[in-house]
Amino acid sequence: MATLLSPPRHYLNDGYGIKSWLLTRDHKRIALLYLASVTVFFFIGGAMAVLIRLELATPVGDLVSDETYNKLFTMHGVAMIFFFLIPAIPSVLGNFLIPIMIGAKDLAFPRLNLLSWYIYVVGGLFSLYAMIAGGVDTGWTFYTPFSTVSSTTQVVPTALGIFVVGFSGILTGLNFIVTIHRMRAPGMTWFRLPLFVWSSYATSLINVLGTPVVAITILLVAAERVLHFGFFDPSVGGDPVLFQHLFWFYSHPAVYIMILPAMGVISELVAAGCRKPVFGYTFVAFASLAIAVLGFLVWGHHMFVAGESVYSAMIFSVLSFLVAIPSAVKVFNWTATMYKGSVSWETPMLYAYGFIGLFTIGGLTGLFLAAIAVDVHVTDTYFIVAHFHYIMVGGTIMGYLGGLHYWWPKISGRLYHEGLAKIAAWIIFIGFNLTFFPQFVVGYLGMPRRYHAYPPEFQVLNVLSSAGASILGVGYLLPMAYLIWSLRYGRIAGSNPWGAVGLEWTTTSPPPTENFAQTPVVTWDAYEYPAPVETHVA
Amino acid sequence: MLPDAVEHHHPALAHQFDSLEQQKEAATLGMWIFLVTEVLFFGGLFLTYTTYRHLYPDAFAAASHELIVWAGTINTAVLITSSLTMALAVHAAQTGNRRLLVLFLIVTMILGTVFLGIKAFEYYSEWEERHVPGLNYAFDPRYYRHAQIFFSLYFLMTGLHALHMIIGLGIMAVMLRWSIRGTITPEYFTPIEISGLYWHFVDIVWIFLFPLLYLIGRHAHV
Amino acid sequence: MSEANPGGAAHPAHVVPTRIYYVIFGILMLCTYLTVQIAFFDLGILNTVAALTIAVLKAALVVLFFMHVKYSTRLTWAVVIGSIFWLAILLALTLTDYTTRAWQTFG
Amino acid sequence: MPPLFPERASTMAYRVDNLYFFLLAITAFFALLIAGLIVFFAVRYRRRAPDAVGERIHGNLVLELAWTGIPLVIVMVIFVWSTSVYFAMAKAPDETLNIYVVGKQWMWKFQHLDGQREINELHVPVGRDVRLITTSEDVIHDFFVPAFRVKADVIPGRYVSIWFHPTKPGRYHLFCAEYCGTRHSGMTGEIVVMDPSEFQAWMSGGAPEGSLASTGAKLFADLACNTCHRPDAQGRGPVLDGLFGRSQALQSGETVTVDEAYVRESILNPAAKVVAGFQPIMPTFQGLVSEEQLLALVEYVKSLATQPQQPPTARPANGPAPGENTPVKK
Repeated sequence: MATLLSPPRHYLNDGYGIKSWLLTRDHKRIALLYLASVTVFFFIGGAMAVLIRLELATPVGDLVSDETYNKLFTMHGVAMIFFFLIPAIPSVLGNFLIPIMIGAKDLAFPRLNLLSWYIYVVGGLFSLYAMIAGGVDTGWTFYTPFSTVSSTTQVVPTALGIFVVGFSGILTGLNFIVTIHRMRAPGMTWFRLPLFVWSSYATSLINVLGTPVVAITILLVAAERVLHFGFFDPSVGGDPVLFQHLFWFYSHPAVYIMILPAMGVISELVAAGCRKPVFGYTFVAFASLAIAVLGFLVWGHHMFVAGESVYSAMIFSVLSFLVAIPSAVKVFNWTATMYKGSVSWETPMLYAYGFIGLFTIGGLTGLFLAAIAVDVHVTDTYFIVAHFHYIMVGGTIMGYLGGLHYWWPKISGRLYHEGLAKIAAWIIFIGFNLTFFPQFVVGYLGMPRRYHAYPPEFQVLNVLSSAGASILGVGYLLPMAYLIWSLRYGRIAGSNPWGAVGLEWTTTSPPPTENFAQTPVVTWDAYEYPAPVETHVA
Repeated sequence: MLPDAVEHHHPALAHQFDSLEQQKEAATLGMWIFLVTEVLFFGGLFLTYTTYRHLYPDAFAAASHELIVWAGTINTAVLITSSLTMALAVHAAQTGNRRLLVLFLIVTMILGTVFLGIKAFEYYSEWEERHVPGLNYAFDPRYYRHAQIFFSLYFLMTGLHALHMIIGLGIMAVMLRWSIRGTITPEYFTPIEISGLYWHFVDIVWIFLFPLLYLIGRHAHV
Repeated sequence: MSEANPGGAAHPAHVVPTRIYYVIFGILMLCTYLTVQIAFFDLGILNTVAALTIAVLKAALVVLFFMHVKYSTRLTWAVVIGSIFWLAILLALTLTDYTTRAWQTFG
Repeated sequence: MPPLFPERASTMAYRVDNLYFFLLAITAFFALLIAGLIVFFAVRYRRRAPDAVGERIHGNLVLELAWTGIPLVIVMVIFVWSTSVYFAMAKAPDETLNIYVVGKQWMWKFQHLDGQREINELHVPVGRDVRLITTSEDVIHDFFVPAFRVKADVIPGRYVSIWFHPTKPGRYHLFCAEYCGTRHSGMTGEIVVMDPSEFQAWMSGGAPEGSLASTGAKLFADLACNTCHRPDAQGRGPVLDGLFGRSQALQSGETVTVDEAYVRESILNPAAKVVAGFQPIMPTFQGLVSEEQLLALVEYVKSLATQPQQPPTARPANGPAPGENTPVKK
């Protein structure tokens, strides 16, 4: 490294003080604002998860009252889904990387980007108020007529919180779509885009097309509680199943909003980990779009036992089977990429391999739920809880942590401690499997979801799961520790510590505010290893 | 268009864009995507309407019979005229005729206000006839409960539409100020075009609301 | 549009002659009158079909001419058609439940 | 050693479990295949030199088509198999022992046709098809018996029917599987499957106030339904005798089969589907009759269907219908 006369000017030291952060329009700083607020909600949701698992260690409900338990699992759901899983990868990694990956100076609408962070914070405050003022006990699904007629808890503030944070997702999605369409550097054609940009594009499509419907649905729930319109109230003639149609129209594509960005991160990690192009680039890219489109046709499989007509259930079942195919294609292509690659065992790549394995189990257990006959038995039991945690925790959070470790040198200019990171990755992997695999078994045995007390014969499996949860809890604390530690004491990272291909590795770490000295001209394909020499800017 | 040098530091060109052309297309695409979210936002309500009209056709026809059809018809005409004047405003901005632009913006805002006035009158008369669920709702006992769903939908859909109209008037006020101040020029008229897209969208929502809410009970022999 | 053409001859934003606006305005007013008149005849299911067809026609005119989609890029067309397609998904798949709920099962 | 697999106590349980094992096998196969390949490739092709680069392989069309086509075939096989099992589940056999179930916030109320009422416990005979007609008094509940592999949401304002054929006597868990409020986890019960002889003995213990249909008949008179619904067709309401199960032309021109749901809707919301030739003058009974009373009235109307045609006899305007209606199994 050349001796540095004055510290290099980059986006972190390009202005100090609260105002330079709270009024920034730099997509990289906004990404860090999101990183902080998203982590806060992750640990709120995580704390509730630990309480839930502690409660379930005994068949009798003796740690908390049933009222409190209902509020715990509801707020665990709301905090994790709406305030962590949906915004995390797009708003933190997407915000930071997409402009750099396509060679732009910033997103298309920087002010809109800052506005979407403030909207996220306002939504968060609404939900925090609801938690402090007594909590909400309707489950994150707000099924009517319980949420509109019967519940006496803070449903309206939470509903407003979700309504507001939905717009943060819409604005981020809108920003990404316009940026990817209109602001690619010269030479950056669609098929030279990194796969993370493809999956972020597909995620933004779902965000933009799905979130408005849940916004109006949540508004209807709040309106029904306040004005008693009677849309979902059977005594007035309303049909509670209509709420489920409106709710799941968004909430199933929402699970693809949560997993698609993680898939994008994994494509990057596998390509960099094996230093070779991703196998079947175009198939993986179009698989993202296929998931985004098919994801909107399948919501009925959440309602097979909810009084849906037999023929409608059949239609949703066959469509639900089709949506599994693009995910399978992605898994096969990742695995095929490793063939004859130069496979590294660095921490981000460990997270990627863990992701592929766990996502395969999560995805295949989805087939059990698309098959109506088996779904009738397993829906609303712990089999479902295990299925979606394998996708959300085994998939999205593994992808998020992998991405955070992989791009940490680029974000902070520092290298984290590799040994500690590997240990944390293994603890998380083991803790995760010990927590959620027993839940498949106890689920098929028939233990229902959201139960505060359960028959004694389920206790052994629940104790195993609670033990796993404590390991997983510890596992999640470690990365926060050594990543923050690395900010001060980590070794200085060069511009390309992993020797990877990608525009983000051609600029300095951390990058300057305008990302590149001059707008790069792209002449090489997506993952053309070995990295072209001239990109190795010292 | 402007020569290259002038374009690069045209006051309206944001730093992250390379040209006014790129900025215009980005802004237009951004507004269209926002309109997609609005289509689906109203879509949830149209689904609720469709489902309950399928389940309770007679109650919906009886309830729709109580709405003031001439008020709805005039409102439709008012909104279509405001769409015309909005389109002419965009045309005036493109051709640099600032006087005409300001005139058409004012006429559009007046028409929007007239629409809200007629709507307020309708709401008042429905309140008088005691058709407002939650406040003083009363109706023919045979369809009492199912008609309540119709009236709830009516107030929610037209209320949400009116709210979007009010936001539209706010946008038009800002556009009027920019037009008078001269920021709108034939090179930089994107804000006017985008506001026009939003206004036309609000008109299209009413084009569907009017027949679905007002016209289903007219011939009924109820 | 990958190559941003800084300052080059940007393709001229299409200026629609005002004559077209007035023609479209006339058709829209006519359609409004038509849909109101039809509503007063008892045509059974045809009433709804007629009302919706006229509304779709009016909306299409506004989108194509007033909102310049007719002269816009293919991307704008894709966005417009996309929104209609997604609205159709929401309505159609939900109605598959409500319309077939009364059917008796067999087998 | 805790149980790791649920009991199989109904005919459907075996068919569901076979499909479950098939899916389990597929999941195990692909999970082990992918995990194995990852570990093998990670070890076999591990990075040996710091700047070693992988071979430049872009893709292989044949492979892509293979792992799109094969999974497609597999999932379609699963779809056909599962839908056939589901159709068998959805269609209740014709001859069933009917029992009414009312879900209420945090308890299950059962109502046998012969008048017995049970709370959180249901006695059924082994070896017979049992059909439960369920509704809820407040929010959505869910009738879930893991041992029978049966689950269905119990929805307020609607009748949802569930059927099962118990094969093994014993006591089986009943759970509420749809979140319904504070004591959702307390809303459990037991299904007691007994030998037919024991079941008859238990049933003959009998209920003091007679069969459900007779309760319905009394209610029919108390609410003065018989002033309009008279067997001699002079009343202002349609004749109910022999009506249940038949398809009925409506004022709006459609026809509807008279089932439990239609009777219930016509009581709570008379103007919704008016019978052809009659005026919509019947007042609504919404809020005047409870769910149990509704069940009794529905059962009474059902019992009229099998009643031999009454000779028209003059009756005082609001006297009770003549004769005791003996419940006859549908």
